[in-house]
Amino acid sequence: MQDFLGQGGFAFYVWSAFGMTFGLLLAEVLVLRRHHRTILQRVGRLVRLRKQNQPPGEPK
Amino acid sequence: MKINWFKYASPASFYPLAGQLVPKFAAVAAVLVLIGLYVGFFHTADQLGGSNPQKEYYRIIFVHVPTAWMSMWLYLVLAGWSAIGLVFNTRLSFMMANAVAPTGAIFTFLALWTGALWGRPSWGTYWDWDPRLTSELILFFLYIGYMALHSAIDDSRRADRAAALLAIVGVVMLPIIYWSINCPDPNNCAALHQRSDPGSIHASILIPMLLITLGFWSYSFATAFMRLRDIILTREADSAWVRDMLLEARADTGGGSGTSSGVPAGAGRGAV
Amino acid sequence: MLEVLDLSCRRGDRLLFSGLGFELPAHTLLHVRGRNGSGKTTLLRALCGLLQPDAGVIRWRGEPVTELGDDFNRELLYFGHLNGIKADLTGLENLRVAATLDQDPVTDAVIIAALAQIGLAGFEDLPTRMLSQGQKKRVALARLILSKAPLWILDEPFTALDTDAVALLEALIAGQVASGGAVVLTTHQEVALTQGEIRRLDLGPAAPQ
Amino acid sequence: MLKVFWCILTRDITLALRRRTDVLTTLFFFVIVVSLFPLGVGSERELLRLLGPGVVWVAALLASMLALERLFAADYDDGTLEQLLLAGQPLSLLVLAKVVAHWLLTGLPLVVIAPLMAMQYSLEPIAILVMMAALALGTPVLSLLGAIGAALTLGLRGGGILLSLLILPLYIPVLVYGAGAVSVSVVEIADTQPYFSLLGAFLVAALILAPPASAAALRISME
Repeated sequence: MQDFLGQGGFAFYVWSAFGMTFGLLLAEVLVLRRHHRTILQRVGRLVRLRKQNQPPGEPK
Repeated sequence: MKINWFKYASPASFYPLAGQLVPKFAAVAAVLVLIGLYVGFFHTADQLGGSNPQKEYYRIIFVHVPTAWMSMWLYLVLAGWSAIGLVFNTRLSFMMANAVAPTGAIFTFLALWTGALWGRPSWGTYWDWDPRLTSELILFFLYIGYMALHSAIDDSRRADRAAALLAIVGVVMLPIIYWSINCPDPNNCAALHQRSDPGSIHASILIPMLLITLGFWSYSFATAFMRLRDIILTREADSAWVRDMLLEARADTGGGSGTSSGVPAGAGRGAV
Repeated sequence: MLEVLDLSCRRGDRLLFSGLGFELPAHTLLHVRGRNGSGKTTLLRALCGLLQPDAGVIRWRGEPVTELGDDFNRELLYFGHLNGIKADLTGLENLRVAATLDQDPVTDAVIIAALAQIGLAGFEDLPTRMLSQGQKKRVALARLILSKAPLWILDEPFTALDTDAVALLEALIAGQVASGGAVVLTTHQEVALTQGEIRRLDLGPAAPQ
Repeated sequence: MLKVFWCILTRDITLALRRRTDVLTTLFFFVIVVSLFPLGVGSERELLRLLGPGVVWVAALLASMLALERLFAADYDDGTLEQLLLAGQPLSLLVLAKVVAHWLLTGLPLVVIAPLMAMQYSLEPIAILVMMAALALGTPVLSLLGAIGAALTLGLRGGGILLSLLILPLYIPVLVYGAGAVSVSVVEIADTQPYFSLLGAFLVAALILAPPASAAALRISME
């Protein structure tokens, strides 16, 4: 285990390369998920506002 | 077949389809990358090469090469969708190009980052004006330019088309730029070039590299579709199908006007 | 001459109008009306080909303008919100450039006569930046006198003009219609047209924002 | 056709000559940037001779960039650009006329003044000649490529900064071979020939491809 983490003395280079890569990719996914949620909320609010201003049944 | 294509070329029908595909691509990406990493770390030698051995740091190429490949492929994808959009005037193609760009920029940044970390132990410096790293840097500028131009224009139609044109100009210029960096002295071209011939790479190195590349492809599909859904949603906020979908989703979860979250849990996520 | 089928235009993500259709034969003036933001300028720019419509076809003499390209532009005179006049060039130079671009070279004497007709005799050698707003507009309107284009598309040509100039412009428009041309016009005032036919097109409401 | 080209060319030159400051600003920008460098890196003659070609070229790139922002902007503001689009003439021809005028007003002065700048870097006479020739071939390419960016960023807030972000990466090939020709001429003058062939090829390609691309960009930006 120690050997694996040490990577023959190149731990800094190896793990910061892999760490940055997968950290950034994971961060992108998380940011996108949060972004999607905010957009849904915002658009949803917009839609509901429009609906309130519009009597039901009338075409848009 | 033709009808099918046109059906999915409309944002309204692509939105739910993309929603179903995202988790699948994400899962495939995770599996492929994990297998690739496992093979790369536990089934490879600790040193590479004979006379001038590369020690454990060579493992950085398991992410460096795939990220560099992805950065170039995704720029081609970006330019391809841009061209399709300009020729056929389809809004979804522009949205697709737009959704790919940030992922491509991230891969380009990662290729630079991992390249620098590989360069330090092997060349003794984080940054050398190595042709391939330099090209990667230029590619990064091109991605940034595309995104900056797109976000600087308020009118979404103009933004789409202007950025698309820029992407195409970029893809035409890229080989010339790459070549001029590779061969700054036309009298003597071969000197700087580091040839890498796929046949000379040992299978134990190639397999994890390819696995991770495929995983990154799958990942790119997943993030591009996620971003695409957001773009579609903001741009089509006025349209009837978005309204119906959101109101329906709301009715399903039974949410009253009091809850702040508009996201239905669990099963509904595929559609919304 | 001009035929519009099922035209729809959007600005950004907002749909301005859709399913718009009309026909504009020779000897006709089309008066486009509508509130601010209803898409008048957008419609006019779409007719010129400056703006690609979202859907629909515009035909000129039976052929789609997208196929005619430059040939259509040569038959068209567009007068927009901006005068299209270079402030550092004189009236004469401005009109000379405009005439060359229309591939309709005219002698300086003709241009000077046109400028005189529009009430700018003696101003032809002054850079237009030294002229007043209304006078600049008059220089731009002198293009109408020189133009032989059968289709005029005029976006608010009457603004910033005094009564004399308004009367002159009305006469010019009437002349164009009488000579077998067609005119598309937006304006907030009633046009007194002596000959030919006036059609009206009302664009849908734009909510006051 | 030729008449229209000539008409736009003379119009733009007349306009620029009536507002001379714009032309002079570009020129002095170039002079100042080149003159500032020795103050920053030190005035050791050998070092300057080494840096000279690159510095002059980078300054030329920046100066051409600075001037490009105005290529279409004035016409856009007063509505003449609209009229050009509707002129019933091939738009790429009109764009080419504008770019040629622009180069005559901003690129050519750089070529003419380059020897003075090169002397500051104690370049040899032969290298100075090569530099002028390389600039004469390379700066038109910069104007042609830059026109695409200028058309794309037309009327945008912060258009100038954005323009440099979009276009400077595309200038790299010209920079590499333009500066390379000067450096190599110090060693062996016969070796400069392939550099000039490449710069010439870039110029021909840019003359053919850039005007239609700028025309398309203008149509997109004018919508």
